[in-house]
Amino acid sequence: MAANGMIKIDQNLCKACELCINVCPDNAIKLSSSLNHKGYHPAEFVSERCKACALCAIVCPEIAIEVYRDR
Amino acid sequence: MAANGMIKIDQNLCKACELCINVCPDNAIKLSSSLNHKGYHPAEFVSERCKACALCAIVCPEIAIEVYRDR
Amino acid sequence: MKKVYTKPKSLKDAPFHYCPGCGHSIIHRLVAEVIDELGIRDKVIGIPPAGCAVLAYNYFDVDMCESAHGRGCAVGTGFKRAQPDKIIFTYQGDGDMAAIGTAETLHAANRGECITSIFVNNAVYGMTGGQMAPTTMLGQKTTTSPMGRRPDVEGYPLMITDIIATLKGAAFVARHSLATPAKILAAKRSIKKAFEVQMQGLGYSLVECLSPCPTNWKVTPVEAFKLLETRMEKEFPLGILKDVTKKAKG
Amino acid sequence: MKKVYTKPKSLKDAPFHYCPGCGHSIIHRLVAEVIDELGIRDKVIGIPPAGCAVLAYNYFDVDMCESAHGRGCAVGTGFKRAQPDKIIFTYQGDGDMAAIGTAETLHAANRGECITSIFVNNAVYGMTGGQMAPTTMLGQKTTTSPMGRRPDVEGYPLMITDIIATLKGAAFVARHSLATPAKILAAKRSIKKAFEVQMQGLGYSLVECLSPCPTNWKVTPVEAFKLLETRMEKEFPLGILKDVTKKAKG
Amino acid sequence: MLTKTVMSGIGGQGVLFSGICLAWAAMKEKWEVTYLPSYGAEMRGGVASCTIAISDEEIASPVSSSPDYLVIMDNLSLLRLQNLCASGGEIFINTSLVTERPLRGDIELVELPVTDVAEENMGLRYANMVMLGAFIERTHLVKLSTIIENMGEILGKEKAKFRDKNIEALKVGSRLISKEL
Amino acid sequence: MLTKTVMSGIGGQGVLFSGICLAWAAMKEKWEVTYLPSYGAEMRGGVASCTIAISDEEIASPVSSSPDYLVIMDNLSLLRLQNLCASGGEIFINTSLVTERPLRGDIELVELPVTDVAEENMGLRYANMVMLGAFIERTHLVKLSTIIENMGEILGKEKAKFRDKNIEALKVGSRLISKEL
Amino acid sequence: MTDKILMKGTNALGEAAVQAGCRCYFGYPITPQNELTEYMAKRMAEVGGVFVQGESETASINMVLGAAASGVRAMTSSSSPGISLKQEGISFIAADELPAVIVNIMRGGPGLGNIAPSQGDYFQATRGGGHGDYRTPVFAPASVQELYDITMHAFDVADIYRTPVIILGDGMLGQIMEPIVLNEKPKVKLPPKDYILDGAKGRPSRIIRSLILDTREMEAHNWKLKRKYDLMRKELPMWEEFMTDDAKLVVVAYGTAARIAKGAVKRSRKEGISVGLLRPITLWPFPEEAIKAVAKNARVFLVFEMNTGQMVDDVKLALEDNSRCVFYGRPGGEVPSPMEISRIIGRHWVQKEL
Amino acid sequence: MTDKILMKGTNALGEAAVQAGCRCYFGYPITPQNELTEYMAKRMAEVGGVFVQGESETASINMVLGAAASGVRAMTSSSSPGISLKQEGISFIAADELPAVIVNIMRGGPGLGNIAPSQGDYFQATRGGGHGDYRTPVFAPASVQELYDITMHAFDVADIYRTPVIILGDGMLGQIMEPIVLNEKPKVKLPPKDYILDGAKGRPSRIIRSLILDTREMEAHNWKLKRKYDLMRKELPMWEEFMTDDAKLVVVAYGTAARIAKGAVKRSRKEGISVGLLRPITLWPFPEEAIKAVAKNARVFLVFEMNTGQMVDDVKLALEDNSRCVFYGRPGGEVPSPMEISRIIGRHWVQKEL
Ligand SMILES: Cc1ncc(C[n+]2csc(CCOP(=O)(O)OP(=O)(O)O)c2C)c(N)n1
Ligand SMILES: Cc1ncc(C[n+]2csc(CCOP(=O)(O)OP(=O)(O)O)c2C)c(N)n1
Ligand code: SF4
Ligand code: SF4
Ligand code: SF4
Ligand code: SF4
Ligand code: SF4
Ligand code: SF4
Ligand SMILES: [Mg+2]
Ligand SMILES: [Mg+2]
Repeated sequence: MAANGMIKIDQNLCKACELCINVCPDNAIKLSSSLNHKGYHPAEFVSERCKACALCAIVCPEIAIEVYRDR
Repeated sequence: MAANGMIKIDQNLCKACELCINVCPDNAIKLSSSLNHKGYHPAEFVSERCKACALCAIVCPEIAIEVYRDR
Repeated sequence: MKKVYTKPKSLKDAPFHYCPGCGHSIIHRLVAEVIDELGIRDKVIGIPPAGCAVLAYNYFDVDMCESAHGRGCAVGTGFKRAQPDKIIFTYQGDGDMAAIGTAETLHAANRGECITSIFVNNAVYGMTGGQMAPTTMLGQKTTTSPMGRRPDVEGYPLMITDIIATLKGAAFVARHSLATPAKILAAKRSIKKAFEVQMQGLGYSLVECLSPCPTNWKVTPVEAFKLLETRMEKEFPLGILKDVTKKAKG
Repeated sequence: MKKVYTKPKSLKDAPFHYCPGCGHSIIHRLVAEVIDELGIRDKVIGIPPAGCAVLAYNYFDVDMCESAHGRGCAVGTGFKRAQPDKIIFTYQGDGDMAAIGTAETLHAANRGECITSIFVNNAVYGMTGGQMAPTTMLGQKTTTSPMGRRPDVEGYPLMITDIIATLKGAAFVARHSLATPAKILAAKRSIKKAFEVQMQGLGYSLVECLSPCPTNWKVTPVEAFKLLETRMEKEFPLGILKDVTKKAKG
Repeated sequence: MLTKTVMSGIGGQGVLFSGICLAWAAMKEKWEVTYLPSYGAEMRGGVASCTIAISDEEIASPVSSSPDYLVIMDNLSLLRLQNLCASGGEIFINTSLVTERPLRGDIELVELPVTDVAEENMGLRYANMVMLGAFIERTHLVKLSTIIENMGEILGKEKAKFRDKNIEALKVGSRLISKEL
Repeated sequence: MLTKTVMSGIGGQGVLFSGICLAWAAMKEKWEVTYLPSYGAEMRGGVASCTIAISDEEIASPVSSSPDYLVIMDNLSLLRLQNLCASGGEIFINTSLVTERPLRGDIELVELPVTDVAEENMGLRYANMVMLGAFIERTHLVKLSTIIENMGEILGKEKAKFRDKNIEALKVGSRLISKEL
Repeated sequence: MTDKILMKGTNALGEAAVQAGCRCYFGYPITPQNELTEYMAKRMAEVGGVFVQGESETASINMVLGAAASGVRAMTSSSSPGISLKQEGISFIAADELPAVIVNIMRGGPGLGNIAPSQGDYFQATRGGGHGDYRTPVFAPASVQELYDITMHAFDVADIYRTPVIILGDGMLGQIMEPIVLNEKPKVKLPPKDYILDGAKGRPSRIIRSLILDTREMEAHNWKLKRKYDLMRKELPMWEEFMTDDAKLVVVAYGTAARIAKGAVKRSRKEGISVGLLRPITLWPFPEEAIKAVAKNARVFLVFEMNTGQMVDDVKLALEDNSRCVFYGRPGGEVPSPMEISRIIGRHWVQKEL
Repeated sequence: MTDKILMKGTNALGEAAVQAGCRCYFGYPITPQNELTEYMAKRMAEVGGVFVQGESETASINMVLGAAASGVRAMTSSSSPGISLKQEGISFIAADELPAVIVNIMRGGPGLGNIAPSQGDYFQATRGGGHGDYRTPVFAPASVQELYDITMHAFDVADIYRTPVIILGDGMLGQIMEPIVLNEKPKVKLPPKDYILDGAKGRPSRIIRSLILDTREMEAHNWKLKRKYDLMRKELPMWEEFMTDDAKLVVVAYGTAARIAKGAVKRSRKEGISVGLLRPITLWPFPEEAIKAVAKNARVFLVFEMNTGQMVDDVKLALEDNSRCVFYGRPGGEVPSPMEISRIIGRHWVQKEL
């Protein structure tokens, strides 16, 4: 039923605010353990369960997230 | 019934706005035919019918009117 | 015979410079009478505006400090904060209070400064010769709205008093008119109330008085007073817009 | 796979300088999306404030003219009167719009200037480091209200949006919050409406967005977004406060 | 030769317009001329006055500390200005309203009841034109005909309706002088 | 002798506080000292840095175009400041976050994984104090004991609770150097 | 038209602005310049221009900024206290390099002062009363005709140098009526307005801003402005000389004061005193070279201002010898007569043994 | 206390104000002086004083007027654009002859500029950026200690002369921390405040006003102010001289620029150049006599400012010989090093063949 989706996070734009993590209904995002060049642990996409709802992109203050859907 | 009153108009303060004349319920005031030193025909008290209601004094912008009552 | 109506003590013995039939001096008298009646002459500091009433300090026999155009409520704030036991009033025209002074007025009211503003609304800039005021009415011709105020170009009469009544810091807000002796006396009652509210530390108080400017309205004084009723009171409905003492009781 | 959410065209390709979790860049995106959707990029002139969004011209890919602190609506008036066919928006913080800019904002709205104001209310002066704003909430600690805002000393949060909604010149006035994705989308709908109302020449339009300032609220971004709902929306109720297009229909 | 005239009355008496008429005529007659109104904080009720300087060469100061002619329409103006007039100058006085008289002996008085005359003829508000007519008839600073010819232009479209009565008043004023002579 | 140190990191890393500690200690040891923070339009996320000048005579300029010591807590700081350091100067680098290295050969590098060390011991936020401890142990600009003695005063009442952990971090930092030596 | 018409200073200024193509006026009433605001209200409606009575002087100057950035010739006017309120805005317009004309019909000051003719705002106008390193050309006409002509010139100067320009008059110049000829606006080649914001159609988006956080960029901008000001110093100075050729004593005065001084010079000449007048028409840039040239023959410079001494600094800076410079001032609105000034001239003539 | 404490410039200023008895502060945030506003918020609450964050700079300065007229020591502070907005108010306070302390922690300008150290507001501060004939004493301290001491002095000066006083610093002076001694406020005999408005109790009512419609009265008031300013010119000048005794070249600089210049002088001395520093501490009144005295030996004056050249006018006015005056400027926030300035010193040393 739910669309199959994925997101791309521009890790160098991410400031690790965790807002995307907080809104994702599918827990598809978490903070990476590595640091980006701003010194943040950026968010990374970790799940196959993404339904491309775009909630993460809507809240992301850095426009770091692009959302893709298979149809 | 009505009190017996009178008013004193300081003719040199008067600017002939006619507001007192306009509000006096007893037509007790009219403009004088002579000019005061500002060049106005000042108001003058002309009637014995004044009941000291003070309406004229209340509207007079120049505080030119003093109201007296017999009791 | 007994003198029943004479000049209040808080006014000096100087003849007014206002035009024939101007409302300013009537309002001066009301304020002075209230000061007399409350017995606060030696605690009052008045702040006249830039406007026709700029020389009000020549008439009031209380301490008076001039304000730059529109800044009365800021100057008043300075006085009140420095001397909370004094009674401060600003006296301001519509241009002063509602155009250049918009921010100062609104924020003083919003801070709940315990000062009283006497707001003389004559729908025109009197002193500078009849330009449009924030309170100029639609269609009213002034030297800067020569075609009459148009809502789409010059905007609408600004109801600053109504706005202030919505602010929590405002304790007493009323609008009156000088159109008749009865209305003049009603205005005085509100002015008294406004000072009392200040003395009780309840917040900001403001009394707007619709007032004639025969000179710039280009009518006779008698006509001007009529226009107060037939025209201005229609645009600016009279009444007590806010009174926290009433609420407290109710 | 199809890209379903990406950067709007009316934004340049520059990374934002805002703090992590700041609402400004979200609002930038909403405005840019609206500009894209209305296809008006080449007619828009934006006016960023002095405030954290002072550099907004580095992000929006439309003509942008800086304004002195608080004067956005005056600058906007200049633009709109000179070029009535252009679409003007000001972007202003709470200090900018509701403190120093009170008079400019109110009078532009009252004149019914056909401009749109995006009003970012984060209840604090962000750029200057967390001082009290006109919209700071009672009890809220800031660097200039270190004991928390007290109504009797610092006054009340100023509901400038509600005031503007009472003005006849205002055509569309709404308050939104960024607290959740749904609310963000609702804010966007109102921003779009505000621009449309301007394009129809109906008057002044304003959209207030309750927006987090994690830095000066001294909480994490996630907490800040929660505070929007649990605290700010309580003080500043959301809703469409005025919409003349509705009235026309109704 | 530089001649300066100060006209003064209470606001509403129209002395400013009289001054403009005089200046306009001087211009038409190719004189150098300046017209300077006083402008006060007081709107009405206060004294309104203006200074007209007429000369055959560039005019330095448009103000006048000692005018050659003084035209006085009311008491207050007399009070304020009487000491100003140059020795040997003339003061035109509207005797209908001005009850006082200057004490100086070094000036000439021209006494004219212009308000009364105006009231009898065209109406109270034309006192200024009656005075101007008399003033010009006596001083010959410009020709009365120049003013009369230009009255329409001076008044402009909006006030054109006053043209005829203004002219009439000017003539009445000039006759006031002739009669006296 | 005048020695200038620039400390730089991203806002929140506490470099400003480190600088104040250093300046405070210098004052207590009767040096002339100035402390100058950089202050930017950006609140957080931007680079925060400060310059501490320590000298035995009056300090002219509190800014530094070529500091003797550079303390670098993050990549961006390195990027911006690497060219600044005086020839022969030293750059202290927080290797936990700084992935780049300066290209210059005329300076000494002191590489310390202070964020990691702090995280292991007192917690992430004490990285600044670990770095400061190491910095002082190596530069001997002031005595570590002076800072430790004054830590309470420097922190003030409100932040007194951080005193012990700060001191611990300083000591850990200093040991970082000793170990390396 | 070469026929003369009798025109009030304020109206002549307004009409010249209209003729110069000014199509946006924003202002707030203040005596003694209300007639200008009122004139613009009427005329802008007639020519299809924009007239807005701002809610304050502050708002008005910022409206001017918006209109100027739109590429429309824009003007505001006020008098001393109102001009003080515009200082922030003027600084912004200067920083943004936008053209605008700002009229100051000065009154007595400081504070509310009075509405009589006065020249107390010389420093404010010529030194940039606002913050930061900027200057504005300042024109000080002395007659209604000159006011008319200079106003048209001012709009060109504003456009050519992309700068706010100040027209500095006083209550007398504003209120006086004089016969003038409505000269045609001289045709001037103007640079294209390639900086204006009118929507990024078919071109990259543009920015107008004065915030320059990078100190080196900011410094470069400051020096760029400085170079522009230096160019203006070369190209803009205007002045009038009257009987300076053989003058041993030269009166320096501008605006209303200069008119009176001219009368005084004529009087003193009749008494055999070789005195002349140098009247700066631009106050900034100050006609320094003119002073220096005249100083070759003249020994003493009498600076006459209707204030307590401001332009006198500029004369001294040009002379480099303060002892050759004397000052006479009448602040507060008293307008001295030519006779009074010629008395002063005579006194210095004797005292300095000229 | 003679123990030194490390204190930030803004806080030292604030603390000095508190020690001087300032009990009313009105201000509006602006970088780089926010810490002062914030310090006053905290301290006023502690000492029972008044702190109000005004709705704008305009409101704040007018609140100061009210508090000053109440007889309370009052202060406001801001930075360049905000100071421009206060100009009308400052003019009023000067006209009313009320005491007040106004702090300007300058930033780069014009316009929004930047927040880096800059000295672009010299003219605005020293020439009265507001309208009308007035002046304000201007103090320009160069270290945190001096900032502390001068601030206390400023309140006394304000009361003694009944005048607004300006403390002029820049972002660096505001932000820098230095060890200072919290010196006690010197005891000064102050005139009674017999002008204040505190209710007409047992005395005739009083008026504070600046409107003086009568031109003769206005003129008298202007001359009264002028006499006061002349007195200040005699009594107030403060400056520091460093190695000027035998200097052939003297650097003139104030505030932050002077610190750097001092370093440069030390460097250049080591190279055998006989150079000194004259640092005006009061910018108005300008220490003219000091310049003149030093000019007896020194041949060349190098004016160094962090702007494009403003104080240089005052040096020239004192020297009366522009050729002896050279200028070096760094506007926009770039703070040059002592080495750079000593290079400039060296260059002029050679070029002028000293
Ligand atoms: C800063 C400043 N701007 C403008 C003025 C000129 N001015 C004086 S009074 C006034 C307006 C008067 O109108 P209002 O406030 O309605 O008072 P009224 O005279 O009608 O009683 C203006 C614009 C001024 N004195 N100062
Ligand atoms: C005239 C003037 N006063 C003050 C400032 C300093 N200043 C810049 S932004 C700002 C307020 C910022 O708060 P807000 O408008 O709420 O915007 P935010 O940063 O919170 O988005 C202030 C006071 C200025 N630039 N100009
Ligand atoms: S698109 Fe929806 S499901 Fe996918 S990562 Fe984002 S929030 Fe989670
Ligand atoms: S919302 Fe954006 S910036 Fe925040 S953590 Fe997610 S990707 Fe990063
Ligand atoms: S007191 Fe009453 S009755 Fe008497 S004159 Fe006045 S208005 Fe008339
Ligand atoms: S109301 Fe007063 S001023 Fe008016 S006519 Fe009557 S007495 Fe005279
Ligand atoms: S102009 Fe109007 S408000 Fe002013 S004094 Fe005259 S009548 Fe009164
Ligand atoms: S300070 Fe607040 S408003 Fe400003 S960028 Fe940071 S989070 Fe956003
Ligand atoms: Mg009014
Ligand atoms: Mg904010």
